[in-house]
Parts: sequence; structure tokens; C-alpha cells
Amino acid sequence: MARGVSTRTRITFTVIGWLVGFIIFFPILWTVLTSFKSEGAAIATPPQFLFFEWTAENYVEVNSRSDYLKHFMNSVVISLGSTLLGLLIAIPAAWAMAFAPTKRTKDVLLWMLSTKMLPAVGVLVPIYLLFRDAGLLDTRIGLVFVLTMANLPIIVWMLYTYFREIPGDILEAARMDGASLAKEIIYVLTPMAVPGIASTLLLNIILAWNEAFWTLNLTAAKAAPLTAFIASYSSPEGLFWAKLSAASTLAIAPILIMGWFSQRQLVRGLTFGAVK
Amino acid sequence: MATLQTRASARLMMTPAVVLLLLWMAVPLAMTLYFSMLRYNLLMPGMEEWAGFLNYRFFLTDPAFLTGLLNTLLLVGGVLLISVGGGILMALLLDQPFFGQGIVRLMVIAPFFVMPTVSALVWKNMLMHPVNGLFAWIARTFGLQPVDWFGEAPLFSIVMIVSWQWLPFATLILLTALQSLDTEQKEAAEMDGAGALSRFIYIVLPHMARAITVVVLIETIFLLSVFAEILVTTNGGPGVQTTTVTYLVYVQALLQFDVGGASAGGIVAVVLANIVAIFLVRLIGKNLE
Amino acid sequence: MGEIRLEKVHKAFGSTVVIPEIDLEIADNEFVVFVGPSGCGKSTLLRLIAGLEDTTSGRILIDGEDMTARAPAKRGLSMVFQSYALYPHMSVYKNIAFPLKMAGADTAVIDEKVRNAARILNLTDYLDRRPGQLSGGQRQRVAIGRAIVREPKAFLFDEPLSNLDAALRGSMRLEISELHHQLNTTMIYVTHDQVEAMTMADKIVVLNAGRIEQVGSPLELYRSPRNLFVAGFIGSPRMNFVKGVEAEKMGAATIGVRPEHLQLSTESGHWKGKVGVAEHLGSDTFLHVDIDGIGQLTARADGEFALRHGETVYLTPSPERLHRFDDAGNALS
Amino acid sequence: MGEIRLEKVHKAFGSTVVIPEIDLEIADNEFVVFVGPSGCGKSTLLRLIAGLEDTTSGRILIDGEDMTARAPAKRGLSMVFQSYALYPHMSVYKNIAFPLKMAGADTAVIDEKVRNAARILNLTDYLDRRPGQLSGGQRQRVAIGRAIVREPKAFLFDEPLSNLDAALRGSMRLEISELHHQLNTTMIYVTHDQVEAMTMADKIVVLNAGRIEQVGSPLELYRSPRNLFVAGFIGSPRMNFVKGVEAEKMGAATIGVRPEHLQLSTESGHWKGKVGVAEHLGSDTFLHVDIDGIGQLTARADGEFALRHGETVYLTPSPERLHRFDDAGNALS
Amino acid sequence: ETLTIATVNNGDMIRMQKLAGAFTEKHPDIELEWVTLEENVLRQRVTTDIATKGGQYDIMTIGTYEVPIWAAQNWLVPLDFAADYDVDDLLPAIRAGLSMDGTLYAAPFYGESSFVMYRKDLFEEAGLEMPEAPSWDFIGEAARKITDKDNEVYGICLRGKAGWGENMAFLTAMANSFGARWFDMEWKPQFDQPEWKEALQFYIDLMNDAGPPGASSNGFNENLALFQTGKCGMWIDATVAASFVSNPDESQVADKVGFALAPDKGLGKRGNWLWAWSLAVPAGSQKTDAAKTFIAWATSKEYSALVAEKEGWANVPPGTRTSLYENSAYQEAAPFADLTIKSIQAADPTSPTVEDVPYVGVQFVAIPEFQGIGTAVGQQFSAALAGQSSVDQALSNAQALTQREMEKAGYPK
Ligand SMILES: Nc1ncnc2c1ncn2[C@@H]1O[C@H](COP(=O)(O)OP(=O)(O)OP(=O)(O)O)[C@@H](O)[C@H]1O
Ligand SMILES: Nc1ncnc2c1ncn2[C@@H]1O[C@H](COP(=O)(O)OP(=O)(O)OP(=O)(O)O)[C@@H](O)[C@H]1O
Ligand SMILES: [Mg+2]
Ligand SMILES: [Mg+2]
Repeated sequence: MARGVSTRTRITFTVIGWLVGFIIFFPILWTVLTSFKSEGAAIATPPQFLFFEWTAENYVEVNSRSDYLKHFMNSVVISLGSTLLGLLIAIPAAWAMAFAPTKRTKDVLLWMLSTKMLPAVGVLVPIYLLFRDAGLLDTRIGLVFVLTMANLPIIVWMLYTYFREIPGDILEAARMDGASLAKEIIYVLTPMAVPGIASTLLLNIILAWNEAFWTLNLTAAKAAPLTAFIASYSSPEGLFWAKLSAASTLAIAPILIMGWFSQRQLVRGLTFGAVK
Repeated sequence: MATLQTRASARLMMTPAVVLLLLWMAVPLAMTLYFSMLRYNLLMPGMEEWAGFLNYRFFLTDPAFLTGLLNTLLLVGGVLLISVGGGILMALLLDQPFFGQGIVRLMVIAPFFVMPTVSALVWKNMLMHPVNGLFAWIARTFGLQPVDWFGEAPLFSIVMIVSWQWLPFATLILLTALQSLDTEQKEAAEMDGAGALSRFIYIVLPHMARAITVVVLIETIFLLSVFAEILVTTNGGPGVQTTTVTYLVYVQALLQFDVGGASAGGIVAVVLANIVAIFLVRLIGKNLE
Repeated sequence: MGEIRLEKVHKAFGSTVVIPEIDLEIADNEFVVFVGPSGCGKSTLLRLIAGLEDTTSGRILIDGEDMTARAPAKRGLSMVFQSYALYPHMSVYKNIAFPLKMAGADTAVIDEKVRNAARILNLTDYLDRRPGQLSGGQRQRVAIGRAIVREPKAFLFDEPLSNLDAALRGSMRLEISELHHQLNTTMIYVTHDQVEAMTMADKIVVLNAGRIEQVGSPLELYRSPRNLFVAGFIGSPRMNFVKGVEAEKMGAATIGVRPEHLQLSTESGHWKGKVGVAEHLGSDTFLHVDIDGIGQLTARADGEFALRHGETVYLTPSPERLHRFDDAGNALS
Repeated sequence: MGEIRLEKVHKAFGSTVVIPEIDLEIADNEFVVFVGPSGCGKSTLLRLIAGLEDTTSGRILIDGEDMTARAPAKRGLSMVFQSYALYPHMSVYKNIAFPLKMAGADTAVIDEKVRNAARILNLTDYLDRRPGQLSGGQRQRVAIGRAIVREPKAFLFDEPLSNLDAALRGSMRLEISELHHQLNTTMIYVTHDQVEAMTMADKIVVLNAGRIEQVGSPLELYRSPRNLFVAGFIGSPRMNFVKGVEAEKMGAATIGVRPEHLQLSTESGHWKGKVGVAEHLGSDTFLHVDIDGIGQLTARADGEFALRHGETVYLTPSPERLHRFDDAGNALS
Repeated sequence: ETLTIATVNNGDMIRMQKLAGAFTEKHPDIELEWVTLEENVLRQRVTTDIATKGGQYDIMTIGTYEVPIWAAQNWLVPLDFAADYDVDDLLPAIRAGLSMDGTLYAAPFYGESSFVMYRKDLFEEAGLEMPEAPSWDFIGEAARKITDKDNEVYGICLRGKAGWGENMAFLTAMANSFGARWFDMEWKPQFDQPEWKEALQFYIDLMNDAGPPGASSNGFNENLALFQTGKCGMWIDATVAASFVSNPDESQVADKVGFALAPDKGLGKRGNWLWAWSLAVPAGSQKTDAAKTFIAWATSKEYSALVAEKEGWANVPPGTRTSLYENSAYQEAAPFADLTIKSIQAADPTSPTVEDVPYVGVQFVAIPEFQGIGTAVGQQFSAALAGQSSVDQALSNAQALTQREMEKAGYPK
């Protein structure tokens, strides 16, 4: 609406907005700050906000103790891998659901979502046994597969809602123009859906990056991602808050930065067609 | 649209996703069903024997089960309430023009990127701890008795932590929904004499109904399986105050290593989750169309 | 009740001036239509009157009272939006009842007024439906219904029919005219449709780049456009303009003649030309005639006029229907 | 090349029959327009021909070859969609080149054909733009360009101009007609716009509820509609229908007379009535006249006809322009 | 050959990881890969893996709880070391806990018991003197006396966070000294017995009067932080904590800490536990020999010497070898050494209680079901501590649920 917002209202909202934003962001900020403190300063009362001796020793310690880069690479490979594989499987499925819907399409979609309701703890042992027999324990491939399966319903749903917004007659035009089904999907649908696909990609990278059950329980040394890295810093004997903060900062920084840079994109896809 | 040809290809294209998910669901589910009928403890191999519904009986009659069920509902409901309610307020706030809106938006969505374990650890140790935590310090600064969060209001504390993680998600979706509201509609309501509050209740809120539905559905799916936060903070206690069904299954599976019990618990959880899902779909499903 | 006066109204968005300065009087019960090319400020002007935009300077008076700083809801006006702006989650009944509910009217009163409005607009059978289940014309009527129930001092319409198909537009046009007679309330109507403007208005305001080019009754504008802009804008097909020697002969920089005022003959006439495309509509035929030294002129013939592409035709303008314009584009009397 | 024949084509979606059974022949190079009320099956018929829908039964032959089961791409037809259906992520050049690329043509050939099409359609300057950066008319032309390059046996247009504004519609109309003359290819054109149908078609097919009501040239339909439906559908404003005693007098169940065929007089005439609403368009005036025992008739008068609401007027139909229909609504010769 | 080693993320283990270069230098054909995890996660991981024969690890770090259970299942490779390893140097109590039928199944990396850590300055201020072997009554009295809530000084910090390895480790050990036990010889739970009631009541009263707020969610780490920041007058917990609280880098009260044996009730048992983090080789490992070589190195005297050389004597892993405690350099560097060894010697996993019991384990019951039961009971007790239920109720709930779980597991066997 174009009626002028008075400067005073604007300032009021600025104050409230920043206050609320700051409160919500505070735990993360605090973690980052703590990561630069010595262990002693980390638990000092009264808390020290900015005026403490800044030190990078925690990062040094964390890096000398565990191979951050290896965990990081595993996280990257696993989250990217599972997302890409998921997209590969989901794009055709979403195409079918969006452009050749049947009476059962909605049921299939809900069924897919319902597979996410199986509590992971309950099926750990069966999966573990299957993985052991298939030699997939502690492999990136195995995790890529598991996370693909875990996130596939979400991917399919997101793409489906996104594809539905693409006018069907463009695909028909491609068909008239002589494109085969594969070409229709590769040359027309996919490029048109790039924003939707990108946001699906982002959301799923985030979900996969933060997935902490399967990644922890199906890996040992070789394929362990950052969630396992964190598990070696939570509550050891002795003071650990600064080190935990440093490790946490390292673990969330990549995804946080990626998320921030791509937030506009992310928002579009996040809506699951909730916004018409 | 759709000729026979396209319909046939559609079926073909659905196949990988459906088959894989079917396998992913059916195989473990079948194994779980089978295991749930066994007396099967990982720590006592070679002693497996057919147990019929024994595991179910024990899981369902566990005195913690009913509390667990209630806690699960409270947890899910509480987080939904806070994240949706808060999300609406946040969305309304972020929709106002103010200086540095973009940065505030970044700050607000940040928690969504934090691993659950990390956020639980940070909240428990650095913020909510009644002696060393920041909240305690703030309380004391104001001359108040620090709150012993996990002792006095354990479930609420967990709800807070989990809500913090999910608030950004709700905020983002609701904000987008809010911004998609046709300005003419708002103006029409204004011409019709609706004040800010009436406009919110009669125009904005109904417009966001669908977005709210999506938030509720997605969050429910994820919230039903929350347990890392519980494990890290309260271990399901004190008493069984923060024990949820998922946590109970966890106890069976990873503390007792009772595969039979855990499987039975898993099956029960699936059934419950589906009841919730059906209920949800009934309640709000038409908003999804 | 519903006299509206704009005094030196000026509107700028930041540094872009949309309305330089306008003075306008709208009498009670008048049906005023704003026309003008896209982007000329029609909607802005309407929204200024409604109070949905603030004036940059100048005053807006309604029934003599200064409303410039009054909130939209307090001005006693109703607006019908181009997109209808119906509340999609409310039934037709609730949509229409909404302004009354906001005003705190009691249920019995609301019910009576809503049913009355529904009766006037032939919506009684649809009161329980949602807007999504209605056709375009029905939606349009609901939007009008919502405007009626408040018994406003004036109605503001912003291109209310532009989303409807031609046939429906025709009948809704009649309905709104009808309504105007029935309610006897001031109406301000924005459109870019010739026919709507001509047939509905008591008074047409022609806008161009935020400036008023001419104000007058439809036939006034049709017969005596004040300048080239108005002449070209009013009338369909467009007036033919001729410059150069032919115009100078008649002592003008430009002369204008409407297609319907060109007489056709196969034998003799003022201008000789060749038939280009001939569009046969059944009832009429539009001939695009190429004339050496002048260019293409459009002429209207009746439906049975049987000339084909390439044939020769003579055109004669009726002298009393000729419009003459000076260098600056203003009409010469 | 481009003769299309439909034989007993029947289409049902599930249990709703959209097209009961249609036989139709379209000659080579013909410009055929499908008209009919909304939902009558125009688009469906076009899509059946294109192969975007399966026929439930019946055969579709193109140049004598049975194409009923052939994939859309293999039928050698091009289609221009109402929404243009341009590929938003490709430049104009790539959009036009797409069908050729799909056909595996080599780059030099593609380039030549695209540039040629662009030249014909005045798009040469826009080849590097994305569709989003074009105006409506330009987009429309790109869609046509994409259809042209394949050198199809026939073009299918589904309401291609309905998203454009009136002025643009007028000029695109001319362009498409022009194109038809230039390319000499069969064109099938769906529209609900009277003017388009009348001015562009060689042959109009009037559809109603999936059935063909009449096939013929525009003036044929205007002059001798076969039944009430066609009579009411073709011509604007609509033909006036009179039933009852007056009709019986002339030996028909219903008689029809077009507004432009009613002569007006203030003194005497066949029917005497009172002027209701008078719509002054400047060039014409449409009078809605209430006549006792008959109802409301619309008559066209010229722009200067000066009668006001409530005055008495006499109407006389031209006898040779009168249409007579029997009980079943069919025209009596 | 690559050995995959699962370890807990405690300080001594992390130090080993850092010093492992010395080992790989000597054995260039062996490479080491570390999986360092938090205690609970580690236990889940290794247990799942060994029970399903997943074979992901070659060496596992496990506790005294797991060893007897796993050894009984033949999941562990028996350890036999060359003579220079000097098996007999291992502390007998520890060694006994890690052996079955005389065979060693895991080599202790470090061992611990529990004892009292207290603030000498506060005791002095209050005019109290801590005996070397205090009684519970004295502890209770002293704690209340020291408490000064206004200045955030709490007389005693004890574990309250639910968990078999958290509050139940402490409470079980404490209950032992009160004459209570988990089960009688028929595997009947004993929470309905007066000894338990007395013990629990004592604990709860004490914590209510003299404990810090939020005690019901305090575990080892939380208490450590409290003690290090000077908020606790006393703390009864693992002996390894002694090195943390007396480390001036971390602790604000490093120079004011005193130590004493865990309290007793005069019944002949002290309330201290026994635990050893040990290294074992799962039977599924393909690299048994290399694994054994590594374990021999990591738990050897040589390793102790290496740590002493690189990091100082105070950082040598404690509680495994007699020789360490006879080393004067160590005694000097670690003022708590003497009490540590005394505490360890005072604990007897095979006879933990006043009355006889059918199980092994001081602060735990070495049966597979214990983790679950212990945690569930721990929840009940922490609820009582949080004031959410009464002592009686907590005990009767504990009794009922234990009974139930034992029945489900098919005891008595
Ligand atoms: N909020 C705004 N900020 C800046 N410029 C605006 C704003 N609203 C309108 N304008 C500009 O003001 C001018 C007039 O806009 P307005 O909507 O009144 O035109 P209009 O006559 O209604 O056109 P149309 O027939 O296309 O609806 C346009 O040039 C438009 O770009
Ligand atoms: N996929 C479908 N499933 C069921 N019914 C359909 C389908 N497509 C079209 N119809 C029905 O077939 C009838 C004809 O539709 P069609 O789109 O051909 O009409 P049309 O003449 O093109 O109308 P319009 O002028 O509004 O475009 C309509 O009643 C429509 O509801
Ligand atoms: Mg406008
Ligand atoms: Mg159509």
C-alpha cells in the first residue's frame, strides 16, 4: 500500500524487529562468541559478552583432534549426493503426478509422506542388518541411499507443487514441436522449474546436512559426517563449552552461510504450494 | 490433458520413486513386524524365540506409555502452537517496512540451519542452566530466583528448544503467504471499514489457512520423531515427564537393545502417527487442495 | 448526497509526478467516467478520492466537507475493484455482509440489507456459494453488492468489467446503468473501454498523463473534441487524420474525419482511392482505403457493400462533420 | 497439402460426453474458424486434431492418412496456444528454433529458417530477448513463428488473441489474415470473438454442445442462419426474436430480425414502442425499445438519432431481411 | 593395516589419540582411524555393532559394565600379553572386573572410583574439619552448614540427571553403603525395602537443603562446572574429576580443594563405585593381532611414561596400575593419588553390598537389561529430586517397573 508509513512507525518497527531478531539469533551468536573464549571464560559468571580475551585456541584444538575437513567433505558428499539422487528419482515422479494426475495421485503423495512417520529408532536394527549384509555400513553410498529415501517424499511433494504451477500447455507445445518425453523433461520442464528445483535442492541439503540419526548410527570412521564430528564434543569429562561452541560453529557455519546466501530461493520452494 | 501414451509414460516415471519408497518402507516394516513378535535382545543372541504379542503387551502396559503418548501430543501440539503462533507474529512483523529488514530476516531464519543436537546442547548448558546459564544470570540481575527449567518445567523447556528450531520454518512460509495476499483485498476491507485487527482476523488469517496447514503437516511429521533434544537435555525425566513415545522406543532399542520391544514400539508408533495423520488430513486436508 | 470536489489535487510518487494538478467537480447523482490511455493516472485519481492514497497536496471535498486526511472507511464511499477483491474464504452472503458487520450493524438489519442487495443483483440463489464457485459476472455482482449495502455517498469503480468477456460486459454494462437509475447515487467509473464510456456516462473526463484534456457529455466529446488527443481517443474505429496539403486547403494543420462520416461511391467523390483490406462484419463493412498523397483511411460501409480488394472507390467527407485542428493540436472552431 | 477429415469423431471424458459425433472436412489452404459458446468443445476438438487428446472413437485423417493414433509431433501440425506457451527460459531465437532442433535439423538450416520466420513476423530485432521481455503482441508473433518454421500441413490456433487488448487484437487479426495469404496453409482457428470469426474465416463452423450447428462462409451464416442458435450467435448486437401472435402472422413459430434491419421512425411503422435505454456510441445509437405484446427489441440508429428515454418510436422490419423459424428452431426457407 | 578405534571423548582418550604418533612410528604398517564419540552415543554404536557383528571397529572402548556381559557372549577376543606388559601390575579390583574365569577380556585404560571433593576454605570458615573417611551424617551436617544460597554457595553437589550412568551410578553406590541392594538372591527388586527408603530420603533431603537449583538435570559435567566456579562446598563424584578441579587452568578453586573417601554408614561398605574405561577387541575383527599390539601399547607402563614425559605426571591415566601409585613423581604431581587408590581398592564389584546379591557390579548390575531399568529408575528418582513426586512414590514406581522389566526379561533365569 502506498500510503506513506510515517518515520515514527518505521522506527518503532525497526526497534521491535531488531530486538526480536536479535533474541532469536542470540543462541547462535552466543555460541560463536563462546567459541572464541577460553574454557574458563566460557562459564564465567557474570557472562562475558564482548570484553574477553579473544582466542582461537578452541579451533586449533578442534582441528588437531579431529579431521574437520574429512567430516566436512563427507557431509558435502552425502547431502549433495542424496539430494541429487533424490531429484533424479523425483523429477519424473513429480512430472507424472503434476501433468498426468489420476484419482489416486493425492493418495500416493500422502502415502509417500507417511513413510516419513516410521520412527527411525524402531527400524534401526533391521536397517543395520540389511546394511551389514550389503556391505554398506560406514560407506557414503549407503548414507546417500538412506537419506535419499528419507527425504524423497519431501522432494517429490515440493517438486509436485512446483510443477503444478507450470502451465501444462507449454509441455504440450513441446510435444507438438516434436519433443520426446525425455526431451520434454530435459529441455522444457527442468529449465522452467529451475527455481523450484533449486529450492528443493537447498531445503534437502539442509535436511540431509542436519540429519543426525542415520548418519550417526550407520557410520564409523570413513563416512562420518559433521553430525558425528559434533558427537565427539558433546559432554566429555571436563569443561567443554568453548570447544563445543567451536565445533558447533564449524559444523553449522557452512550450511548457515549457504542458507543465508540462498534464502530467497529457499523461501520460494519452502512453501510447498501453500501460497497460491 | 493426457493421452493414453502420456498416461503410460507417467506410470513408468512414477515407478522408481514408488518402488524404492515401497521397498524402503515395506522391507524394514516387515522385518520390524516379524521382530516385534520375537523375544529378541541384541545382547542375548541365540535366545530368540517366538513371543506372540508379548512385546506389544509390555510396551502398551508400560506405565510410561500413556504419559509418553500424552507428552508426545503435548510436545507436538505445544511446538505447533508456538511456532505457528509465533510464526504469524513474526511474519506480520517482517512484513512491515523497517530499516535492516533483510538482516533481521537472516537472523530469524538462522535457527533452522542448526543441528538439533547442537541447539539442545547450547540451550541446555549455555542458556537455560539454572546456575551457569545466561537466563539465570539475567534473572539474578533483576533480583529474581533463576528458574530451574529442566526441573520445574521440563516438557515446556523442550518445547521451547524445539520451537526455536521450527519457528523460522513457520515464519518463512507464513511470510510468503502473507506477502501473496492481494493488496486490493486488503484495501477493499479497509474501504469496508475493517480496522487493523478485523482485517487480520477476517482477511489475513483465512488467507494464510493453507500455509498454516502445510506448516502443521510438515512440522508434525518431523516433530513426531523428535528425540535427540530429549536425550541430550533430560533423558526423558524427571520421572517420565519428558518421555515421549519415540523416546520410549529409543529406550527399548538403544538402551535395552531389546529389538523385539523396540519393534513392537515402532509399530505402535507408526500406528499412532498414522492416526494423527489421518486426523490431520481430515481436519485440514481440504485446505491442501 | 454525493458531491465530490477536487481542488488543486497533486500527486507524486517520490519524484515521479503522476498528477500535476487537477480541479474537478462531480455533481450529486452524476455518473462520471474517467477514460485515458494506460498509465495516465485514472486509478491513482480514484484511489486518491477513496483515500487509499494520500494526496501530495490539494484538497478533496465530499459534500463540502474536507476529507483529505480522512481514513478510507470514514469517507462514506464504496469501491469496486478491477479484481473484484472478494474475500475468497467467505460465502457470498458474508462477503456482502462484511461492511455491515464491520460497522457493527445488528444481525437482523444485516440480513435484511444483504437479502435486499442480493435481490437487486439477482444473487439470491448464490448466497451460500464461495466466490470461487461463481462465474465472472456473478463475482462482479457480488462486488457491487458489497458496495451497495453500505449505502455510500458515491461508488467508485475501477475498470470493473475488464475481466469479463465481451457478451457479459455488454449485459453488466446495462445492469450498472440500471443500478445507477435505481439508486440515484454518484458514481465514478474508470474504464478504457470506448463503449462503456460512451454509453454509461453522464460526463466523461478524458485524462492524459495526469492532466484533464476535456470534460463533457459523451456526445459533446464525440462531436466537438477539444483537441487531437480527445478526437483520436473517442470514437471507434478511430477518427482518420489527414495532414499536409489537404489540410492546409481547409485552413488547418490537421483535419479529422470519422469513418462513419465518409461517404462512399464507386463513381465520383472528393478523394479517390483503392480498397485495401475489407472487413465484413455482416452488419457493417470496414474498408481500409489507400489514397495517394494521403495514406490509408478507414471508412464504414453497410454490410452489403460489395467491393473487393484492389477496386477503386471515392470518398467524400461530410463537410459539417469535419474537424479542424491547429498546429498545437487544438480544435479550430 | 493440409486436408483434414474427421470421421465420426466422438470424445468423452469419463462419462461426460463432450463431442457426441462429428464429421467434418477441411479443404487444403482453407481458413476455418470454430465458434461456439464457452464449453461447447472447441478446444477439445482442436486438441483431438492435434493429438493432444485421444479420440474415444472415430478417425482423424490428414491428407488422407489415418492419424488417429499418431503422436502429436508426428502429425505435421503446428499449434498456437491461447497462452502462447512460449518457453520462458529460451530466447526468441531458441523458441523459434526449438521444433527444428527437436527434428534434428542442422544449425545452418535452423538459422536460415528462424531468420526467415523472424523477418516475416518483424521479430528480427528481438531474437535475443526472452519472452518475458516482450509485449503481448510480440509474444503472439513468436508463438506463430514457432509454428511457421516447421512448415506444417496445417496451423491450429486456440483463441490466440484473447489475451490481447482490443487495439492490438485488431492489428494482429490483420496480420494473421495476411499470413494466411502469404503461406497458403490450412488454418484452423478457435475464437469466441464475433469480429474475428466474421473477418478472418473462409468457413465458419458453429459448434454447440459438441455438435456442429452450421458450416459456411461468414456472410452465408449472417444472411441465412440455419437455425435459431446460429441466428442468435452470429451478429452483434444479437438478432431480435419475436414469438407468439406476431410470428404466427408470418407463418412461423419465431421470427428474427437484426437490429440493423429495423427501420426507425417517429411517425409511423409496423410496431409501436417506447424507448428504454438508449446507448449512444457516437457513430451509432442502440435503442432498446419496449413494444407491447412483444417485449424489448434492439434497434440500431445512426449516431445523431435524437430520441430520449420514454419517447415513442415506430419500428419496421425489412421484410426481405426477416428470418423465420419453425417450432424446432430450424429456419424456414 | 588400518585399525578403526572407537573411543569415548574423555580427556585421557583424546590425549592418547594425540600421542598415538609414537605408536605408528614404531609400527609403520599399522594405521589408526579414530571414531571419537560422546559416551552414550559410543555405547549405542559399539553395542549395536558388536551384537550384529557389523565389524566396523577393531578396537572398542568399553566400560566395566559391558565387559562381563560381552565376554559371556564370546564377543570379545581374550587378551594375552607378553611378559613385559606385566599383567600382574594391574590393580586387582580393576582386573577382576575385566576378567572372566581368570581370562582378561579388556585392558584397562584408566580406572576410577568416587570420592569426596571439598572446599578446604569453606570448611575452615565454617569451623569444620573433614575426616579422611567421613560418614554420611557428617557430610549431611557439613553440607547444610556451608550452604549460603544468597552467595550461590551450595553445600553439596550430587548427580541428579536421570540415567543409569548418571544419577543411578551415584545413588546405587550410595545405597550400597546404606545396606540397600538392587535385587535379592531370587532377583527380586528391593526398592520396597527400608534401606532404599532411608538412602533416597537422605539424598533428597540433603539436596533440598544444601543442593544447587536444577540439581535434577545435573550430571557429571554440570556439577564439574559448578564446582570449578566455586558454587559447591562438596562434590562426591568420580576420582578423575580431582585432576580437573585442581587444575588451575580450568578451575577457579584449584588451590582450595581437599579430598576424602566416599562416606559410609558404618555398615562396612563405602558409597564409592568402580569404573574402568578399557580397550577390547571385538571377536568380529579381522585385525586381531594389530589390535592387540595397539592395546598393549596404550595400556602399558611405557605409555604412562610417555604421557609423563610429554604432558606431565598429573596427566597420566590413573587407576590401572599399582606401579603408578608407587611412583613418587606421580604422587607428588597428583595430591589425590593416595585417596584414589584407596577408593579403588575399597570397591569390590563381586561383592558390592552389605547383603549378598546375585550380580556383579558396584554402581550397576551387570545384566543386559540394566541400562533400561537403571535409566527408568533414575527418572523416578530425579522426579523425586525435582519435587515432582514423593520418595515413597518414586520407590514404589521403581519397584513396580523393575519388577515388570525383570518379568519381561524372564528372571529369575
Ligand atoms: N505506488 C506507485 N509508485 C510509483 N509509481 C506509481 C505507483 N502507482 C502508480 N504509479 C505510476 O503512476 C502512473 C499512473 O498509474 P495508474 O495506475 O493511475 O494508471 P491508470 O491510468 O490506472 O492505468 P491503467 O489503465 O493501466 O490501469 C503510472 O505511470 C504508474 O507507473
Ligand atoms: N480433461 C477434461 N476432463 C473432463 N471434462 C473436460 C476436460 N476437458 C474439457 N472438459 C469439458 O469438455 C467441455 C468442452 O471443453 P472445451 O475446453 O473444449 O470448451 P471450449 O469450447 O474450448 O470452451 P472455452 O470457450 O471456454 O475455451 C467442457 O464442458 C469441459 O468442462
Ligand atoms: Mg488502473
Ligand atoms: Mg477453449
